Amino acid sequence: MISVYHYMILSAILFAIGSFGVLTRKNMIVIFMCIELMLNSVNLTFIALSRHLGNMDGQIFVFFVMTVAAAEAAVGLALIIAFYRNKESIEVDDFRLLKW
Amino acid sequence: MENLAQIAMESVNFQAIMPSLVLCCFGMVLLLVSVFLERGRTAPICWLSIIGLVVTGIISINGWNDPQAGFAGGVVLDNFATFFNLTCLIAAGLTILMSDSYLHREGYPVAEYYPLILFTTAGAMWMASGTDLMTIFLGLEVLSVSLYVLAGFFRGQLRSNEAGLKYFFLGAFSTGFMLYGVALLYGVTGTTKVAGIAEAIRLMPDASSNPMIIAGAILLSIGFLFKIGAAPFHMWTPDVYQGAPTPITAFMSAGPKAAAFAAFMRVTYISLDSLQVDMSAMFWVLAVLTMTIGNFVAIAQKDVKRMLAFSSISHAGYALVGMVAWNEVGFSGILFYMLVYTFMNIGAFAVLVLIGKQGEDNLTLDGMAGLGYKRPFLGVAMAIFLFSLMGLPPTAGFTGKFFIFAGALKAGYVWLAILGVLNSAVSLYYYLRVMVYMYFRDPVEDFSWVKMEMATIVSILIAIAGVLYLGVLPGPVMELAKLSIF
Amino acid sequence: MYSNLWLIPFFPLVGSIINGLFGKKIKNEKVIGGIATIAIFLSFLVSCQNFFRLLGDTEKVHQQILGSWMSIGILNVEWGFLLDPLSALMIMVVTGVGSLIHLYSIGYMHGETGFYRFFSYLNLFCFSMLMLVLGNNALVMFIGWEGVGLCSYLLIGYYFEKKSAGDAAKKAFVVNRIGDFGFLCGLFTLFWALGSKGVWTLNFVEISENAHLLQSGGLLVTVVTLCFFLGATGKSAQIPLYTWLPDAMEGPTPVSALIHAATMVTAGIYMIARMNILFAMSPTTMMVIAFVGAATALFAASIGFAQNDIKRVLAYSTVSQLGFMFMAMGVGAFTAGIFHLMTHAFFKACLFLGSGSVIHGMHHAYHHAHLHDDPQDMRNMGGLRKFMPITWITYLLSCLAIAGMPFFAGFFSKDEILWWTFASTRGSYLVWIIGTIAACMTAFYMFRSLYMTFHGEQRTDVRAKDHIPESPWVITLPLIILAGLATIAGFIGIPHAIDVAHVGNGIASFLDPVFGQAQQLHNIGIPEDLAHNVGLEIGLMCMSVVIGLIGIGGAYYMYMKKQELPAKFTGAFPGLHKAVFNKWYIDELYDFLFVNPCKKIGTFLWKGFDVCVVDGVVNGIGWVVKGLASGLRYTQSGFLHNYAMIMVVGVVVIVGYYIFG
Amino acid sequence: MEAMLFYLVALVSVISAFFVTKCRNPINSALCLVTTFLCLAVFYVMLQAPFMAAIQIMVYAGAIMVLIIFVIMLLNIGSVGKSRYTHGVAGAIVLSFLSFIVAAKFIAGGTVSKAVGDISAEVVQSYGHTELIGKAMFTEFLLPFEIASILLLVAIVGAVILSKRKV
Repeated sequence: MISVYHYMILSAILFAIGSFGVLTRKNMIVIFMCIELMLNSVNLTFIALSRHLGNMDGQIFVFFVMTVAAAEAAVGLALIIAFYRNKESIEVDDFRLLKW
Repeated sequence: MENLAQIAMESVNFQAIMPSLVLCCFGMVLLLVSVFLERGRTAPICWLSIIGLVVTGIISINGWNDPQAGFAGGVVLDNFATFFNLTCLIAAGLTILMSDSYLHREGYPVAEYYPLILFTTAGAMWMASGTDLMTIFLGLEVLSVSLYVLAGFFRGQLRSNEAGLKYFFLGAFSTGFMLYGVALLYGVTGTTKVAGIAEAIRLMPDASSNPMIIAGAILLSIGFLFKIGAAPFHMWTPDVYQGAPTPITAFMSAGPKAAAFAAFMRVTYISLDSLQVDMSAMFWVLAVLTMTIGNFVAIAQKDVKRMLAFSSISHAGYALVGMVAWNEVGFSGILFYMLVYTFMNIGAFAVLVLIGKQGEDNLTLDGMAGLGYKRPFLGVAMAIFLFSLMGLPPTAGFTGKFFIFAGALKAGYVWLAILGVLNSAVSLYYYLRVMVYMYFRDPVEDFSWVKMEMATIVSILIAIAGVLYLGVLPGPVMELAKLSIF
Repeated sequence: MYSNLWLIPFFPLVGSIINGLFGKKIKNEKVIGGIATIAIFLSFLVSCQNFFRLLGDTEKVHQQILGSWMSIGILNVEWGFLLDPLSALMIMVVTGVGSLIHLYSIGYMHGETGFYRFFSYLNLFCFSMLMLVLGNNALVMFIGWEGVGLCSYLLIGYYFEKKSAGDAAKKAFVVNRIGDFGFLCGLFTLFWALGSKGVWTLNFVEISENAHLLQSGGLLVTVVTLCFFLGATGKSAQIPLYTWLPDAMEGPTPVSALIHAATMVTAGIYMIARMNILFAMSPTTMMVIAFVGAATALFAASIGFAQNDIKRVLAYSTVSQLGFMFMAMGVGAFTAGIFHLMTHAFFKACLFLGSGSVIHGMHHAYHHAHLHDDPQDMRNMGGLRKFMPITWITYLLSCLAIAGMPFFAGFFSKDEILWWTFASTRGSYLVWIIGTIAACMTAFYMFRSLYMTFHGEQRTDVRAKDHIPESPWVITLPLIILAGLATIAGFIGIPHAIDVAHVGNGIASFLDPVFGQAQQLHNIGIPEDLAHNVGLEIGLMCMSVVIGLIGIGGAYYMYMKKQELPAKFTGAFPGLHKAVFNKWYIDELYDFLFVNPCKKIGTFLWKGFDVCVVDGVVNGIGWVVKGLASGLRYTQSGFLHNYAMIMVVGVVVIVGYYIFG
Repeated sequence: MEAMLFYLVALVSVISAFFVTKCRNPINSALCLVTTFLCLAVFYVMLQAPFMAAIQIMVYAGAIMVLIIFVIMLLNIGSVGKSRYTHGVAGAIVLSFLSFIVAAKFIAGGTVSKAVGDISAEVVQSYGHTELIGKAMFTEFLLPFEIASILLLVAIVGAVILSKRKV
């Protein structure tokens, strides 16, 4: 029988993979996708818990997480585009004006 | 369906969200108005947004001592929320006052700037008044998303792009951790209500042996710790503060930080009260780490804006001392300190706004040389803010710090207080260096480009008044801060 | 009754604000100087009124509360003033000497750029000092404590065009902050220590009343008092924090007289006296204070031997005299310490102002002759007696006072201190011996400076020789008054042994309400058998007079009779002379031990933290070798990844600690 | 049956998630991410949350991913760059693994609440998932819903400001 713990472990795996991507990839869009992956793994936890607990709060939370993800996608991609226009690059290692 | 509408209306209490509601309405109206204004004309929007803030402020003050709850326990407008609302409103007001001439100077007279600040403030208000993690989370996101935009506002400037992107990526990353924490707490307690979580944990027989609770609590805290810039989640602060437009830096260091503290305090003090021992120990370490890193690294800085960013990290550390104390004195100390910090830090940034050349290339220490003689008013104003940041009496920085440290002493954390004092002794070194450059160095520049913009001067004067008033006669405001604890 | 206390700090504050805001517009030096002087003189009048009223009052402790300052639940801090014999005496000294020095400055600072700035700072200093002295709780005192440090910083750096002045100012401020750190540590520890006994207070009167809650002689009270003592060493220039005071001589001379001789540097003594009940509870701290004071007195006096700059001689003399006062505090002779503080304020202010008068004259002469010699170097002086008779007389009287010649002010106060070090229950023969030697040295180097400056053959450049004028009345009048006080002020504290007319020891009975309780409770005082041993006391007194005479005689012999002797001495012991001349290399040692490592730590944390910790920990132990090899490649940050990684490390460490710990 | 389905889909989701971080070409990464999202949608159905599954596909796999792919195409950068990874990959692997260990520890060692709410599988069946969501959203969670609208407004305004070419 699949319990809520199975889902939680799966979501932990996805979370770790997502954070690995954020920590290593150079391409900003891929980093952003990895962040989306992390958010999704949390969503999975929420829905599994919501099912287990038998209340809707978790699912509503997921709904808002999706909204937030959409909003962040819009703003984040706009920032990436603005940067690309100035620097012709979308690699994170290319911005290092601000350091030390 | 009628039934449903009825149920929906039952829990609606507009009184409980009145300030943020008014602010959002103003924001949306301003967006509309800006469409009809010719391009580059921002002054009317600027003044309308000031009016909006004042109106909101009046409404907030009217709600003092009249706690309103609503939306099925999702939000409560108590004194605590009102105190923070007013702090954020002051921060936004001072920021907007110094912004208009700055935006024109830097070549970005974009009217949407002001509504975005209003929305940020509204987000801050939802954080301060949210009693459901969902409200707090969404408030945090409104605040963050607007700030990502504002930090990257000068889209043609690489520095601003970089600030926006760094803030965005790290902010979204920390959101992931925070959400994970919320999910865990939800799983353990079955609710996302602040009070409900507290109740569930209290009733749990084996709470201390359940690692999911402490993991959830810590992960949740990380979202807030990131926003207040506490080590080791402070790495974004210097870069973003340096790259963002100066008024936005000023705003970020005060308003959103205060809001993050508000939500953080509500969640820890109410929801996680049973975990006091563990959380307090964690805060102890983080507070010391934050103060120390902020202060020590600031010593090595040559750019004043960046130096103030590190100083803002160390001030977050001082405020965390109040969280460690975990008593009314410490918590009301944080309320008071955030207000104090708003005045002194925004004031210091307002001076930087005035002395910067176009493109902000004159914010190094050398650029400050001789300021005290060439521009005596700015010199004196900066000196007052720096004294306050150092924590010298009789400025507000001293009373604020004393308030917080007294809380720590009451809880018996003598060492923490002493480390705090030691840190503020260290901090003197870099604040003093700015003074040395201002007063003891011959001017390199003649500061002929400095235009004494009326609005910015007003915001500096307000900040000076605040710093001195809260330093000399802080009694009444301290009283309010004490009344604001839940 | 004492409701006008607030006026005392208020007048200088107003004066400071007026000059600070409008001084640039007023321009007229007489008006600016007049405002400042009148402001402080008015506070002197108010002080006098309160002082004499208190003298005739039976109730000796009065508080005036202006209003609440901070109220933080457990504690109410007030804007309040405390008038008791101790603070009454201090305000008299501060406003009295302050008024004279303000008057003097009008003449001395004539024609300087930023004249208004100077007077604004000077008034602000008086305000802070009066807050320090009058505050009824430790926080108001702390305002003054920080304020005087700040003003001293501003005034030392007054000639900021000179790099040395800026450096000296910074040094003074930093050292003072170390002292402030000690003060705050003591304050917080005391606050918590009393609070944990149920009394949350910072009010001095309440602290005194509740001090018995702490265990006498316990560790806690020792720590508290040692912290406060650290604060005092910073402010009052004791070993190890004395180096800033000689450098502070970069400031204008009136500043040296007021701040670095008469008032601010005595704040540490005052603070110990104010909390005497706590200090009395810890014999350990008292012993430390006595020995640090004695060591400083001796050490600074030895450096004073070799200085050729007239102001530096006086600076080291001040450090040495402050050492005497600490000695007094350490052996429980609180009254004698405060007494010496007062007499020292008179004669040392007079000496500094006299040296200022000389410098003023020399400067004038050099200016006239278009020379750029150092007007402060005593080797360029000599024989000035003829040109500046008033300055000479006053300087001579003050030298006699500091040397402890009979019936001058210094005689009474210094002898009282030495008597206590010898006879007190907390005294020690070693301290007494050191003190006596230091007294001898004091007489020597002070008279050395007198002879080198005013006597003998004139060594000034011939072109400037005949243009040295006596100073105008605004300069000489304060000199005369201070010299007069230095001569007669001692008679308010005639020791019992030679009190033939039975006037009684005025100052001791006046200050008794402040110190009596602590001395009684903790058995501090002169034991019965010694107290009545008049012969012994008179014998010691004669001995110290003889010792003073030996010092004077030595100076006379070396610098008047046989002028080649000092050169011979230098030739005989070149190493020793060089070490003394270079102030025993203390500054260099400090740079090596503290300043450079601090800079390194700053740089290390800045570059090292980002680089070493981020990449080092993250890349794992296996990569350390490679990481070191290509370290330079990683000496960069600003990388988003590093920031994210630090965050994840933080999360994993914190959560892991709680999950696995 | 259910267990088999779970492990199968879980395997697919983990592998495709891994390839998100692995693929050289961002387009491929994006497609892998869509696969992961679809797997999650399957889980949502298994967890009796069909409405969430639907919007997972529509909002995530649909809107957001289309936006991302659109931007990738707009910037037209394909698989440029010498290497996909920045420095410190080994550290990141260790760190991610450690964070998973920590997470596994508190998941396995912890217990979730046993409180059973009133939304059982039968209730979902009889009322319909959408209605339940709608009810909750417009009664209890009305305020967050309104805040979300402001959030979207901010995001739109922000995106417009940031990507305009001229002031």
